[in-house]
Amino acid sequence: MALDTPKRDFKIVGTRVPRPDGIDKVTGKAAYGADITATGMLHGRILRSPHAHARIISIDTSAAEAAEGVKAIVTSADFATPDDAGIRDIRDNCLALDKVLYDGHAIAAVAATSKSAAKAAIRLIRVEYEILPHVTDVDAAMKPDAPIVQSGRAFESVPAGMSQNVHSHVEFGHGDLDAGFANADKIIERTFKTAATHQGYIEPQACMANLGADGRGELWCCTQGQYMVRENCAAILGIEASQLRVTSSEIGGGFGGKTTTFIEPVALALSRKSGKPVKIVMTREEVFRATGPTVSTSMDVKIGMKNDGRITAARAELRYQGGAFPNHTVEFGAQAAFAAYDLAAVQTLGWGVMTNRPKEVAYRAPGAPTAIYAVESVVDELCQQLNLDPLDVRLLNAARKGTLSAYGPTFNEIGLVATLEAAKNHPHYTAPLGENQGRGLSCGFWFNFGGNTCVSLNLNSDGTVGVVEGNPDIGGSRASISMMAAEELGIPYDKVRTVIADTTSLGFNDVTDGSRVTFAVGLATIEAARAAKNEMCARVAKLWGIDTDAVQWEDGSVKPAGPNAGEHAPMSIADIAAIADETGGPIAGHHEVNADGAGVSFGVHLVDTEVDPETGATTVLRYTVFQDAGKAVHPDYVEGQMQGGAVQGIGWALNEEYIYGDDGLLQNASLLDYRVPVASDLPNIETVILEIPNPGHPYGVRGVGETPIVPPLAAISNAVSRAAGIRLTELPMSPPRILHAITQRRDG
Amino acid sequence: MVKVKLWGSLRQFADDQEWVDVDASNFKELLDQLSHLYPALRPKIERGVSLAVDGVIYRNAWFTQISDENEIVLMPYMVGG
Amino acid sequence: MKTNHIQTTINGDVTEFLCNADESLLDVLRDRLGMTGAKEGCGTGDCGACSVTLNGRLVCSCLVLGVETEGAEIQTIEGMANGDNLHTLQRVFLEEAALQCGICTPGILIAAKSLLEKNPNPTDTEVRYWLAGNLCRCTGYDKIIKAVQTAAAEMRGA
Amino acid sequence: MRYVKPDSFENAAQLLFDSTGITRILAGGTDVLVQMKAEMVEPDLLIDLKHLSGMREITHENGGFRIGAAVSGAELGEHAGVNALWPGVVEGMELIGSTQVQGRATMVGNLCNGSPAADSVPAMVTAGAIARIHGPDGARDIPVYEVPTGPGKTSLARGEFITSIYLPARPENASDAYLRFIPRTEMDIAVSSAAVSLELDSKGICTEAKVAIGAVAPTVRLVDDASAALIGTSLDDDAITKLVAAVEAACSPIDDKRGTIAFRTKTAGVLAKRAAKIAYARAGGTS
Repeated sequence: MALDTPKRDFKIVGTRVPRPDGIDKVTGKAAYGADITATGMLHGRILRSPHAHARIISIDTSAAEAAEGVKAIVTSADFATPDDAGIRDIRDNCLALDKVLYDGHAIAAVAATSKSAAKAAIRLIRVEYEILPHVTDVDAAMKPDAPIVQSGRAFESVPAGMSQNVHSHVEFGHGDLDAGFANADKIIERTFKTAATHQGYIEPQACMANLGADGRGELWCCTQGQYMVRENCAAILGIEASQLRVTSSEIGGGFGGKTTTFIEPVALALSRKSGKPVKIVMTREEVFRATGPTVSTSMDVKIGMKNDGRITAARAELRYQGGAFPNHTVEFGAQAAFAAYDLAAVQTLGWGVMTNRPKEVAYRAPGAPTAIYAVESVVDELCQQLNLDPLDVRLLNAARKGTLSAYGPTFNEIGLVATLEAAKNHPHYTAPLGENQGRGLSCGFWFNFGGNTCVSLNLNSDGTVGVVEGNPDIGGSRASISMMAAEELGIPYDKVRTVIADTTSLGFNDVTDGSRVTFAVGLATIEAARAAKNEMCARVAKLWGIDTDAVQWEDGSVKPAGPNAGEHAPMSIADIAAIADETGGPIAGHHEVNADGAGVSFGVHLVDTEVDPETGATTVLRYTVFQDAGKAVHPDYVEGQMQGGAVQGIGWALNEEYIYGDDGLLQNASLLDYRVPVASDLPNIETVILEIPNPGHPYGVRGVGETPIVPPLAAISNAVSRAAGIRLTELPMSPPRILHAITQRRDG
Repeated sequence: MVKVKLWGSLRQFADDQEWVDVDASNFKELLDQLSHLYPALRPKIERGVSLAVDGVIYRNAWFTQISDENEIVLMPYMVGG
Repeated sequence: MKTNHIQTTINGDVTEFLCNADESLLDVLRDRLGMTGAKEGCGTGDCGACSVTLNGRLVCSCLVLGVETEGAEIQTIEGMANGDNLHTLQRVFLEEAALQCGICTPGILIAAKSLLEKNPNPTDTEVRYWLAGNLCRCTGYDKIIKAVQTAAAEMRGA
Repeated sequence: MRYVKPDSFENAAQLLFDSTGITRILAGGTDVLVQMKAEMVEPDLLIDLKHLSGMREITHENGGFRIGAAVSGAELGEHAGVNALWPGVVEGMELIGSTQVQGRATMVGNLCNGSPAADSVPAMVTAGAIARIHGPDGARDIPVYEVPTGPGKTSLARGEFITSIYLPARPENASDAYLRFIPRTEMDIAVSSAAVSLELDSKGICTEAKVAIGAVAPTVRLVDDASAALIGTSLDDDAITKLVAAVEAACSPIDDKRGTIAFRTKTAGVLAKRAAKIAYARAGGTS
């Protein structure tokens, strides 16, 4: 699909219109997951493992069943057996099968007439455990004698003889590494570690389920994908997808963390058993112990460079643990690691590892931030040691059109060089620095994708338009979709209303993830609008008694295509809508697609930090994000993605971490001790949007949401390392870690 | 005949070849032929793979046309956050 | 558990409710009174999503017991707009896109309003420290701080 | 759980004394409610005293101030008189939690919670603050320093509770300061902390000094050697070096999720040094 015109003039796209859900969200009326209630509903609560790893010998629910107000208790025995291995893992994460695999793993659930009754009943469930040895560290879990989290889960790519915790292995790259390293003037090889972080959405998971004994059900929940929830739940409950209608509430953040199910199948099972609606709302502690986190990693990176800054060879070995179940995250880290570079010789190895931690869930550009952190740290250190400008070195080695990418394909048009040049020309790059201050930069990359998408666009009798799409609006997408519909139809933005369908009202849509919505739903919306326009043209042509070819669409009206078509006053959408009944019935357009061509995305972040040499405290002084966003449909929300992603990355770099004790228990399951950035930690986050049109989208749109979390880890680490005078190689760079490094440097 | 590039850890299942010749004119035929010629690739293909055609990544899209004019690279199935 | 009868004034309206002694004001607002504008992000005072004012003081409603509010004056997000007239802060938050998912927005609006009543002309640093107890995970705070300043300038002018 | 608002201190003491289950006094509630939410404590009886006479008042008394046990951090921070006299005490209190928490949290609650990291306590200790305790046998006064006895523990006897804190008068050329270290800029529990209170003579020589450190021992710790390092000096480099050494020597912290032994020890010294310099400047000293 070609871009309509490379320099198309837009009337609505690119403006900063108010969002349609705005008033509800500033007045407290918007209904999020926990805001939904039903008459006669029960409250569900989940019993969770106090152990990191244990066999469940028995579960005695008799006392809980007899307790005041208790209406149902479920365990994994209440679930069916899905065909799909991935969904079986989700099921076993929702309620443990025969072993608890991590601290916080769900075991059983109660539905009772009040929250307090449910809470009291949970304590009456008696579980007999056989405690098993546990492992939470990735390197420890890879050792041959490590405690085995799950056996028989390794994919075929894993060589024989490794720990059974190693479930996957990937390798990417090309060229002659030995020759490349032999040709280098300087080689640096370092080992890095990063802690697991959580998506940290402010809204805990919540749902309300109503499932009858006949298998017909309704589910309301906060999710990034109602269709995904339906498919998972139907399989886990053993009911047909058609019988379960899932409606997504407003969603209070996800960042990947709400791309799976945790409580919904449990609530449905409780509802089926009790015959009443059941609501479950997770506590913040449950959110930390049992949902979300991203991988923790251990990584080796080796890069060789000529004295002029040209990279001769690069190698990375990534070890990612993603909790107690297999996952694919290391594949993306391994592909993304060197994506920003044009390399003659490159190799990336990845190992996926299971530990006694919660099941890893996608977090914004999954796998990429950590790998790129390690790579960009080594590049920066090479620049320091060879006394080279770090931006010039990136420009010298930058991937561009025709570059054989480190992950396999040859790049088409990409925006990295333009983004680097924008950074180089920005006043931030040459602003003076003071004592104990350092400047860091990093490139970032994400693939982006499109995916399954349905859009239905309906013309109302007054000439206004309703758009029905199937992706929860996590950051203003109803505005951008309405904008694209209005743009395509040539009508004002406020004549379009976009709503999000439940699972029975529209065909399947992939989850809101991968920066896909503005790209793919936008694309489908434009196509649906074009279908409606074609229909309107056909109606008018018939009315005028001329061929459809003899009419054309212009500025929201149907007009004669030329003088031969005869004299006809143009008919607006409203004119056509008013006579829809008489000309053949309701007018609508729809489009269903599995969209591809999302186009990869690059960003560059620039940051200044100051490090207190006596305490190791880091202050972020100035931060600028440069990113190729394709056409920015709603620039405010593009900037918002760039700023929000940057700040999540800052948190990852400086303070956020899952802390496990020797007992395998999570020590900081609260927003007090899991330290997400607060307003006073940060400067303004300046943004520079580059609009290099994506040829895969009719308006040139490119996904923007994932890439911004990728560069901050290395950008901050490079800035801190320069400010502190010593290279930091472990995240988070908490003050004790920085002070320790400074002390070691001083002590030689 | 098209040439398809396999990533490093897949090559062990295709006689250690980086580039594999396959008689296919679209993505579906490519997957079928790969599974047929190299059965050890089948588990990974069944779990899901993407295809890059001249640098554009396709996640499913069986009917994506390919020819010996294209650069064709097999990639892991993309996910996001 | 004995149920307590409480009478308060919420957004100017005399309001009576029953609650157990261990129920937080947040529980009362959400579960007893159907006022779900205040959100529970943590229940432990760490996120600010449940912010309300109690007798003019900004508080986390999760850290106040319902039984403590006898005779109190409470302001919640539901009372911030005057009919269909949005408060300046609400309007500017929309105009300047100071929200993405919106879950933290009610708490931040209540907190910002409380700030501007006390300090109509704050510095950016003062805004950032005042709002440090209101976590936002989407925006990186940038547009929030700017929107508060825009609204403050407008309110000073008015 | 029962919630009771007694109508007098005497009745409150009796209620506390007679209670057989788990009882908690509700001050600001910012610790008790968190502990209840986390299911760490489930009180059978919650006693609310905020409405009783004097509990929410700050009154001038003998050149100092008596601060009611239910005065919130925000209210304390708005009090010009206390700010002028004991700025370090105010800044310690105001560092606790968010603006929202400040609307509820109290010094007495912070003290009685018994956390080694309590932000309001070190500066109260260096100020020589006195806690007024009510109990079954009436009222008594003890130094704040003697209240905490270990993590989560206080010296209060059965039936006793604190009704106010007295911050004494202080001479001219005197002031105090409190600093803590946290990983973020707000919202964290202190990893280490230090309060310093100084009195200077007309030449800027330190005639009296108190140094207290927090979060580096089971309770707040007054460091006499640190005081000695400062007295008789104008906080010259040598004095500061001795101060830092004395503070570091007095630390016996733990390794935990919030900080290491080495980090806590090192930063306690740094904070004491910085707090001393702030207090010195506030007291009118010029170095």
